[in-house]
Amino acid sequence: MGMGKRILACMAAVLVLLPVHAMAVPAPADVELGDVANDDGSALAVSWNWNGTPAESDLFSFEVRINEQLLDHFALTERQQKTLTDARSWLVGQIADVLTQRDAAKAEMDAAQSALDQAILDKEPDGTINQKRHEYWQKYRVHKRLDHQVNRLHNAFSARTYAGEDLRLKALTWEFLNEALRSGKEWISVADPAPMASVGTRGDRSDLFGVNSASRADAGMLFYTFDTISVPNPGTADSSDEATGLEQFRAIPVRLVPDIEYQVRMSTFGTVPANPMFPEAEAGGPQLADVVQIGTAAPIGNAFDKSKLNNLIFALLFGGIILTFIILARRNPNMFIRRIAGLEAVDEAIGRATEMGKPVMYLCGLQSLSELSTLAAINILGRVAGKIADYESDLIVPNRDPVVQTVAQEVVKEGYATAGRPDAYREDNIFFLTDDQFSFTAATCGIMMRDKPAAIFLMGYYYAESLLLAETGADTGAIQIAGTDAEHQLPFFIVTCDYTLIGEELYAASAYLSREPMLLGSLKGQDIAKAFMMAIILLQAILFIFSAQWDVLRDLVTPL
Amino acid sequence: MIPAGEVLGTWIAVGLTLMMFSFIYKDNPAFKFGEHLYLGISVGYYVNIQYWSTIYPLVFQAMKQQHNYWVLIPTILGIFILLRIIPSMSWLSRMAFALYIGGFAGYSLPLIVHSLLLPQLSQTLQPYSGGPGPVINQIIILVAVFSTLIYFFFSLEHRRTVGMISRLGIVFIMVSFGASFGYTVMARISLLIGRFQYIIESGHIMFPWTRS
Amino acid sequence: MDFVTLILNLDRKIIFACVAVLVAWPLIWPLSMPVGTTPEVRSIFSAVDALPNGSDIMIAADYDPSSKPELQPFLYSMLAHCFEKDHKVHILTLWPGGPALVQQAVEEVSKQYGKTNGTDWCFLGYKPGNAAVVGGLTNSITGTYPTDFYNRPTANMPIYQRVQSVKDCDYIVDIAAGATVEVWIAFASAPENVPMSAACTAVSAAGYYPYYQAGQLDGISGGMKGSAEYDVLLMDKYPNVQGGAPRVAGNAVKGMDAQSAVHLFIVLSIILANICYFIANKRQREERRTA
Amino acid sequence: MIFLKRQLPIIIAFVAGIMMWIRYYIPSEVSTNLVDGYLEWVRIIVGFAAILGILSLLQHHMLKIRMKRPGFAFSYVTIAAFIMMTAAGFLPFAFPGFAEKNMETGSLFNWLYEYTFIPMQATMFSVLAFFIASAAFRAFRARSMEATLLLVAAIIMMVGRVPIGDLISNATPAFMIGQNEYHLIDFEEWTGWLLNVPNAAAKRGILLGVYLSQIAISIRIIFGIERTYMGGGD
Repeated sequence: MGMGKRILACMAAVLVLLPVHAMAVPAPADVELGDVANDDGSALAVSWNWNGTPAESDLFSFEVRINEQLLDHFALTERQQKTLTDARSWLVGQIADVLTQRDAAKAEMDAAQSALDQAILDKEPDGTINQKRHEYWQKYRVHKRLDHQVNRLHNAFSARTYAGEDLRLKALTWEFLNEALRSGKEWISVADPAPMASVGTRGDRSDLFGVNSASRADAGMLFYTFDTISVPNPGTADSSDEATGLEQFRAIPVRLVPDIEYQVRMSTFGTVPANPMFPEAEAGGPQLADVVQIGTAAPIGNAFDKSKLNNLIFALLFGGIILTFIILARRNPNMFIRRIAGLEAVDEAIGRATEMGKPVMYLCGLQSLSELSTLAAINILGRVAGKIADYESDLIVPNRDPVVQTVAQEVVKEGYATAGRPDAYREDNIFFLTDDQFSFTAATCGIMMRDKPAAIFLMGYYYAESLLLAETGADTGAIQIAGTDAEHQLPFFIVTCDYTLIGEELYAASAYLSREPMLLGSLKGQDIAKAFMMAIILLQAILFIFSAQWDVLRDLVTPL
Repeated sequence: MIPAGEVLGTWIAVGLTLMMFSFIYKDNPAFKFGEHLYLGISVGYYVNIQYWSTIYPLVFQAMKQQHNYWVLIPTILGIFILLRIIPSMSWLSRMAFALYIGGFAGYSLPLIVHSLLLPQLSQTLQPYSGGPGPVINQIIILVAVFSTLIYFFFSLEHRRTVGMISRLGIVFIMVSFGASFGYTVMARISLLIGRFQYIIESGHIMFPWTRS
Repeated sequence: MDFVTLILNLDRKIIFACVAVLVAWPLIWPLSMPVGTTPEVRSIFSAVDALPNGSDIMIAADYDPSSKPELQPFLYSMLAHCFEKDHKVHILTLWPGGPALVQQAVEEVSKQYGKTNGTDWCFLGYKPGNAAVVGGLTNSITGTYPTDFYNRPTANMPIYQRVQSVKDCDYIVDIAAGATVEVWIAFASAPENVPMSAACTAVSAAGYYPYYQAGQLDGISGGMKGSAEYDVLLMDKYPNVQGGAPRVAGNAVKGMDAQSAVHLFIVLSIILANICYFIANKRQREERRTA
Repeated sequence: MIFLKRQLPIIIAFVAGIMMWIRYYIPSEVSTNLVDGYLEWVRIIVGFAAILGILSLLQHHMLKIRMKRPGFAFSYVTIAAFIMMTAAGFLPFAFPGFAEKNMETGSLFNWLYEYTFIPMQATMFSVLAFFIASAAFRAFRARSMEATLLLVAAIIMMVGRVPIGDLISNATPAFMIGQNEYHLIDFEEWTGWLLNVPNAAAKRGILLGVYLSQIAISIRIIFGIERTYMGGGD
């Protein structure tokens, strides 16, 4: 025991040392952006924030305030000022446009609705009412889409928003930026982790604002973005009107190293002749025009990453369900599992084999006993053995693993005993062939050709040899029943066997027969989670019938 | 001029290839010899790879060059794992496996939810857009995912409506297995083509005088 | 013996001989059928091509010789494409059987393009533990691979002065013979928002379509056909690849004739054998009825 | 001792699992370093675990020789090949006739890899192409609705994804609908739809189930319900 205690102490030390070790290694952390404070304590452009959802009027005062602060605080060149002002007015114009459109759409929608109401009141023919209803839904959708667009645009305004306390960065995508460039507007834009020369030529990704780790040596040349985002390739992107309205903006989480000071910059795009700062940039095309340093900021780590809330809820809920059902299954192992059609096919096959007076062959797969699929095969073997004992036929079980062979012998013996025919059990029929994959296959195929079993069961995990086994079995004219979770082999089994237990069905059959609390509880727990997913899909379908745009469900399950 | 080692090697390689091909005639000693030779070579190869790419750089070099002695703890745990082949000491390996498998279960759990489960679910709920064709496809996807889930749902008997939906599910599953099947056939044939290409190209190395 | 029984009891050796002839014939006397490209592969190509010159690409070559004919040509084309675009290539493997294959490919192609090891590319080698390696790379590449395949410290390499982790890479390409595509999606691409594509064996290609459909993969290249398509796309856009890198342009495209021939043979034999099977069944039933 | 053998591993798995799980939600430097350090350790442990698999295989062949099980003579081949390959990699000098030592290009190890490992491993699975062709004649039967659907989809895939499919499609009559030209048979279109719509959706349904069972297994491991990793014995 002295030795044991010492080892115990070592083990305990390991557990303690792991976190200590972790703390000892200085490495850049990967953290959600917390509160951003400025070096001089002033409210700079980075700390634009407000609480709650702002009213639309806030939108404009908010935007103006930012830029005024910016202009006040930094000695911007005239050009930079102009760029910023232009960009701002462009954005403001965009929003104003969309707002006008949306209000018009709202008016149209309301008109359509009252027309519909009137039609119903006037008891007009069904055809007319239906047409009015259709018109109303169309207007409703247009309005809804524009409403979304307003929200998205509004989010694009801010580098970060507080939605409650949840912090997110909104970024602009390629299409939007390109449109801006094409329309000749100068545009507040996009930082890029690549060297300056390539900024702006990058095809498929762009962020609104960038930060640069101030601690990096060549901070001037490296412009490090908050994050990079992937946008659908312009060549393949969905260019329908709804997509351009809604999918232009994408929320991405900000990942910064806490307690490290970052330079925060704003870069502007424009058609410039030549820029002394970036001589590599070619004249004429849309190029990076200016980079404005607007301050420094150091993020503070949060205690909990709120963007991962839906993840936590799902993991906790599902974990809890699984554990609960395992406990319940321990108390009551007779939980309901539906009939597994494959198991009935098993009984039928054995019956037919007996009629023909030929043996039955059973394989437990090629993996070791520790694998779930092998265990499932063993459980089903127990059932098969019981049935065979009833019918008085022979059961041949060639094995690849001596351990599996021993367990198979026990299971079959028990099956025969339970059926009241212990005398019919023959140990020699459950034998070890060879551990070698292809030699095992060749030998098993040999037995199939020689003994011509009437039924062949291929349960458990198989590799490439599945095809050889199933082909030979089909050639002998046997009834074949397979069950495997080897996804690549399943198609081969389906076309060569009379019945196939597909993937999870094998586990379910095993749980059904063995009533093992762990298997049963997990199966039921997973069923609950599946029911949850199916409910969401069903709900989405119902919502689709009633209104085409409904993102709530999707937002609920979208990882942030 | 082709080096002698290459000529000899190519002869051996082609010989071994034919030896493995002899299995299509039947299981024979030549194939068994080849299979066992392969097993020995591969085991020797893997031992080398594991040593030179893991233990040598991460343990020995880390201690010698970076003076990082923390690596001793996982090394001891690793040695515990090797003790599994000695039955009386095999229980020690449980500590290492517990740390590795237990920790990893915790590490991967939220990431599976974040990176696989939720995106796949949320993509099924995509907004419907892009004209009649894509919308119909969207609806088919929704129906197919739903009915496949029903097929693998074990808490309801497959009767009446549920039975019909699960029949629909099996239709989609079969089409997808068909796609896999077609692709699997393609893969096996590609491998055969690769071997034939090798044999055909080796001709000039095996018989150097045939090179023009 | 009539035709139906003949087909159903055809000697295996005849079928084997047919397959051997159908594979060998087009390899020796090529038919040079044009290889068409699919959107899945085109989008990998355009994604890599659209990146500005000098981007950082992480290539994971997770396969071993058993899928060499399917995936090795893709690695050659991908490397050629990256070097053609002056991309920086970070290449590694999660499969123990892979390093020597990657070494062959990367040394050969980089030599043809005159690229420097440690500056333009780095072969990090093999480390066991799939997800433990990929997870580590999201924190630090040089921490996970203190030395490269040639046992030189990575921390001093010029290529790693700019790039710290997978997050700093612009693109991930997984050339996979097994389930590592899911590992790369789950532990690197999705949590760190790095776009990625996969080239996999044909066996697993169909299984990755949910990820392609969901936008988690930009593109999928399945098996030798995918590699051939990439070859074709590459040679169309960069004709000098053909002359400069003989092993790049290649083997996959040449194999497509044989592939077509054998596929046609198998399809026809499935159809023929099934028709015979049903005729034989019908006859049997009739015999039983008359008896 | 029972505590050490049975409870302690479960406690370790629980503590490590919970720690790694919770840290995901906590964005702090400690949490990042924790996972970084843990992964570093795991990479070393996994290296040893890989060697364990190799050793147990060798042990198995030794046992086969000692017990003189059928075919034990071939196990000598395995052991000899293993010793040769291992020595080639570990020799501290270049093998006579070879330019380099260890695993460098031009070493004995590399030569063995190139001319024995690659051809044998690559051939192993290519043999199956022959058996697929023979199974096409003998076993692939449309014996049920399921198998019929599967075979039809497979045939479309097999023809449609190789160049001959394009040739066939282009040979069929074309007609115009609106601005677009359609072929009567268009394999590229068909296979693309097959893969992207029904295939992707059904695979997604299956995958969702697979993720759930992965999560369930993780939960079972963390809470000490699943203990297969502990191996046999008490």
